[in-house]
Amino acid sequence: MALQELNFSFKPEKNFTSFTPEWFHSGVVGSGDMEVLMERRKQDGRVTVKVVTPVTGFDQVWEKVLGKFVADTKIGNLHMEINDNNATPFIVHMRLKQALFEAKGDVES
Amino acid sequence: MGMTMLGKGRKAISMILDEGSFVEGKIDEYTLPDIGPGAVIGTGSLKGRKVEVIANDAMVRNPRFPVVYSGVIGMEEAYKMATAVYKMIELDKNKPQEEKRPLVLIVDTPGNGPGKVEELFGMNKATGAYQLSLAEARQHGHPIVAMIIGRAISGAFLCHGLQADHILSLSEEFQTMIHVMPLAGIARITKRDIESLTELSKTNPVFASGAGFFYKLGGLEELVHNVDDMKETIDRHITEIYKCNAEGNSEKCGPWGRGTLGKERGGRETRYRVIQMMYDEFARVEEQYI
Amino acid sequence: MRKWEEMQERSFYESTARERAVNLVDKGTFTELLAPIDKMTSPHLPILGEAVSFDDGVVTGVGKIGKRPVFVISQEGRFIGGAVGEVHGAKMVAAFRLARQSYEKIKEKYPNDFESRVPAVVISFETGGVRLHEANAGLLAHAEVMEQIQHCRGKIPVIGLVGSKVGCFGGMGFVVVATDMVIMSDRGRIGLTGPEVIEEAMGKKEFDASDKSLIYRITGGKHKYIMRDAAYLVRDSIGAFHKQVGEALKMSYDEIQSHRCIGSLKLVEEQLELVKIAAENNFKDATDVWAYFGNKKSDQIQDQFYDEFIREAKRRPRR
Amino acid sequence: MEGNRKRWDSLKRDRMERIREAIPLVKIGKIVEASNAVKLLETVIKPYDKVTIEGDNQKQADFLADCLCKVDREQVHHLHMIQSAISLPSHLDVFEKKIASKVDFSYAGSQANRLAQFVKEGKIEIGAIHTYLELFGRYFIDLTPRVALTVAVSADKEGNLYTGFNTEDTPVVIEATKFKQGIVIAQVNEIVDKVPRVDIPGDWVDFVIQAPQPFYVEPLFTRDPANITDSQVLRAMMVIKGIYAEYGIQSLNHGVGFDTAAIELLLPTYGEELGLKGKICKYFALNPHPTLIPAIESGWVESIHSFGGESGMADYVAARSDVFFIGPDDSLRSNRTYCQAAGHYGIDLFIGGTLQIDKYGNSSTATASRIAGFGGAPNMGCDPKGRRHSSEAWIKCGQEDGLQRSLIGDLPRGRRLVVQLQETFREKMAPGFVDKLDAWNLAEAANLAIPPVMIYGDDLTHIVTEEGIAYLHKCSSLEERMAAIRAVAGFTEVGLEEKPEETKALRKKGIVKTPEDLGIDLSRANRSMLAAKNVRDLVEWSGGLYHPPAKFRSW
Repeated sequence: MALQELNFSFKPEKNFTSFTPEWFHSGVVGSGDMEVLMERRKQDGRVTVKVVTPVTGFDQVWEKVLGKFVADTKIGNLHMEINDNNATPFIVHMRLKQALFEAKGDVES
Repeated sequence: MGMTMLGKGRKAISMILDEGSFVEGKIDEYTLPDIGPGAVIGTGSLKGRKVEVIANDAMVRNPRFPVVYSGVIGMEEAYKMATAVYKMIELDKNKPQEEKRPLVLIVDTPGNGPGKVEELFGMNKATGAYQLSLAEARQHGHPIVAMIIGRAISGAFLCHGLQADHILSLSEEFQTMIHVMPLAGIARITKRDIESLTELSKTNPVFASGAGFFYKLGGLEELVHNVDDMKETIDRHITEIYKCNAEGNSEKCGPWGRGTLGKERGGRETRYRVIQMMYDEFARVEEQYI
Repeated sequence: MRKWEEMQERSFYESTARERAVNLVDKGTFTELLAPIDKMTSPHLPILGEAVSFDDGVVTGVGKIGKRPVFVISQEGRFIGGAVGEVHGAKMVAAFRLARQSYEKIKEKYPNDFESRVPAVVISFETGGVRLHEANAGLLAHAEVMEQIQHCRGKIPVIGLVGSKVGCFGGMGFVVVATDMVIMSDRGRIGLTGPEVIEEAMGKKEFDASDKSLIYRITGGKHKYIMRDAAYLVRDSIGAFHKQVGEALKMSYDEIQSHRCIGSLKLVEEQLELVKIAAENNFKDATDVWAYFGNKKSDQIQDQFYDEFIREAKRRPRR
Repeated sequence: MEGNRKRWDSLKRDRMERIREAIPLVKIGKIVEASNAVKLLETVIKPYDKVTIEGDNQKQADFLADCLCKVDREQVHHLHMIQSAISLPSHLDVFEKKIASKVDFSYAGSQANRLAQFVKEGKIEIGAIHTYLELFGRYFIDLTPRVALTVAVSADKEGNLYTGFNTEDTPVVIEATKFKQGIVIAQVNEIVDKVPRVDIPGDWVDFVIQAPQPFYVEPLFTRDPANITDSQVLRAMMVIKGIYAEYGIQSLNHGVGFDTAAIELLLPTYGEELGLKGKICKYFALNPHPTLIPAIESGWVESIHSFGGESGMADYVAARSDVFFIGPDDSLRSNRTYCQAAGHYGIDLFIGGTLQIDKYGNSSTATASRIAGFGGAPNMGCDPKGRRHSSEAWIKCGQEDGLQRSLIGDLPRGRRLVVQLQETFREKMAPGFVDKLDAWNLAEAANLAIPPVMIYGDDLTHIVTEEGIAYLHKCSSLEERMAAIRAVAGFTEVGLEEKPEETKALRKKGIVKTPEDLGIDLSRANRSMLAAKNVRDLVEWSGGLYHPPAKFRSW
């Protein structure tokens, strides 16, 4: 019942945009929620993700959710670490999008 | 076996102090208010050295506060304890450090008063006041030794014990209990079964209950394996604390000192790393702030 | 994160610990120490299968209010109820140590302008006390924090803020009242023993733990303000807390610490008089206590809105 | 020869006989002491009687329910209970004690698990699970009670009843019983010289008992805004923009839940921003939801008729007689029968949440271990085929209907909007979309004739999830509907079957709209959009007129 760690690596979309901030953090690990730490990383555009979660048996769902995020946002050269506490797939999707949006705003302002 | 000091705060006083030396309710000439019967406080001598003693009496009930019995520290008890400590500081105010009298805490308490009136009037203030008084006494150089003879549980242990320079405990065969919550409760909260928690606690003492685990974490300076050794051991620690203070090493004792002790015993290593990293990070931005 | 100006209007209660921390100090001055990028998660939670957080439920850092460096500790109630474990506790302790070290350095560096540059510690409490998953380390950390507060006495103002969802309970209930000044909103709560435990000790008839209204009367900001456990009661916005902290830091140290309720023999004696009152009167509810201190319409106090309450509340007289 | 003549008044004579036997128990007028209540029930109830007990959604004849459990089983047994709701433990205890054996009901709520257990153990026979209107209808057809155990706020000694704020089911229960020669017993909180208003005339009531405790009312419709999540805010934004604004929804019902509470709390913020005030949400068939206070105070709402009341809302409702239905005594007159009829025929939209939706769009709140019943949702969550009046929203929805022409040719006909709000995954990863409803398992376990379905797929017009809105009624085949459902089912087993090119085509046809299609900015979907963030804010909005129950008072 220990926490489990999942690692994923995604090829970016062809016309990807690189993640530019050195790092950006968003979210709170409340019940049903998660936090994400996004880091700039030069890795041929790849997006790598480490998920730490108490929930087991949803590896494929994670892969789909994260893959959709990468495809939708066309982001690249990004490493993310997620601490999850039973967030639903949609919450994960929304938090990631919100975080990326905020991260961009942070750079602009 | 079967030997226990549980509930025997008064007996412990007589075992630890020189025979017949204990005067209850008095700090020198000062008479403590006649409240908080669960707190036994007075002055006596330990191997000829004048000491102040604060102990729990688990055999009485507080007639004014019905949830206060069996060694529970209620509002009256805690404020009485704080008063005794402040009086001691005041009386020894002009003495040199090596003559500040030691304080011996004899610990056997299951908790603070869990009542409505206690919350209304601030049980937290009462025990908070006592903790501050102990921390202040240490600053003035009064050596404080806590001797756990029975229960040292959660918030009550925080106020009556954890501010001491050194903490000693009878070992577990005397049925001493040191914890925040018994393992069964932890099991409920963490949704784990007791067996697996027991197994886990062998390698990680951080949530388990018992004197042995606290020792590993640096939460105790020494375990005492024989009741007859209490007196000697306390006396030895008082001497050590005097020495530390004289050498200007008072930070080797007390809560901060036990943090260092934890690292030495391999129990709280992350604590040390966290503090170092915070220091380093601040050093990098210090210019902006000071 | 949203703009500082915008955040001043934001509900303190609704905000996250990080939002509070950043926006409690002057605009743009906050530096987080041991930030999420350090990834300092609890080493104990994983083996128990409990989720971890990069800040371990507490945001620590330094900012400025005026010329003073302000060390901020802001607890996050959403992460395991803001409970204190080994990392969380060590971060709190380190913040105090840094404040004390800074005090000495500033004293040396600015001998002529020392007063206005003295550092302060501001703690936004949102916690149930010890984290049971790492109970022993959490308990020991509590003792360390208490010791640090005593070390700050006479030098460094320590201000406690309570206006969050979880409130401040358990062992941190001791810590908050040991600060020099407590600032609350009426949504904040301070207590020691959890309602369920009190119900168990007293029986459901005497104390119904499911009665939220009763819990708030007894532990809430209004009661603490009347009792003077809280020095100030402010509106529920980050700006209101920020402003009150700013006001406090314009005061002399003596004036700040005149708001203490414990920490000296004199204060203990004052509190003992209250305990005597408690013993002599059979108070059944907070409303009885409010009436005792001269609040005629004590049954209406709970529903009063901020302005009316502040205007009309009769507080416990000081000695 | 009397013995050979066919009797046409046997019910009446039986009634007179039972009442005569009970006369020694009457203290004065129609008043019976609480201490004689059990005796009274033993006297007037006979084995195999149909007995109704209130048993409403909210207020409960709890004292009489307890008394019924205490009657002598030798004298009273095999009762057939007919009641709107099985809400109290005593409602099932009476079966455990073998006093009653059969039940017809509508809604089970907190007793749903135990009810399923009883059915499994053969302790209870279910006649049928009804909707409210069906059950009320059958009161007048073949389920007419012999004895009604009802509840009111106060009574005078002539038996005039004041049901007040929570009138709910009392009129229909008493009317059906009394006018078919049945016996009506009412428990009341107090006996007064003069009731504030006569809700039930005294000559429709046979016995009145002052209960030792005021009757229990559950605050079922209070949702603390503090518990509304960001994802609920997002769905509420989508509903307002993609449905309410799109169709100009003026008359509607909101099912109870945090999703609909979020919609109510977004009207004064997001709705205002979209310029929708006066254009949508003017007329409600709805209980006095506390979360509607900000919208009412901001001038959105013109009229609300209520099924029942809601704890703490009495003073507020009384002070807003322009909006609510208020008696001459200044208190709310609720009535479940009328409001259900209004909700069936008088409104353009029903919206609510559910537990599971299957791949065809059928939805159910049943699980294998719970018999939750239906309440009123199916009557509002369907297209009332008897409706003949038209409205803009109704016509538009009908025009968009992808199947209508194939059934009735080119004749214009409108359609009710039936909307289900669904989170693709709830807490603990419980999926909102499933291949097969748990209702099938329940039907098997509880020996029900058909799986209990709350809303059938063909009645459903829209599904709203975080992924988007599926405008199901626009589809012209079951295949297309299933594809639209898959498109919004997220990462559930149903959603994982989604084919991107299919979804793309559906988006092009306007059958599926994502938040992006609707022009909704995800980053704004958070709690700061709510007009009230907690119960305290609602009190403030109400100008201090709303008095929430203690368990909601977090200040």
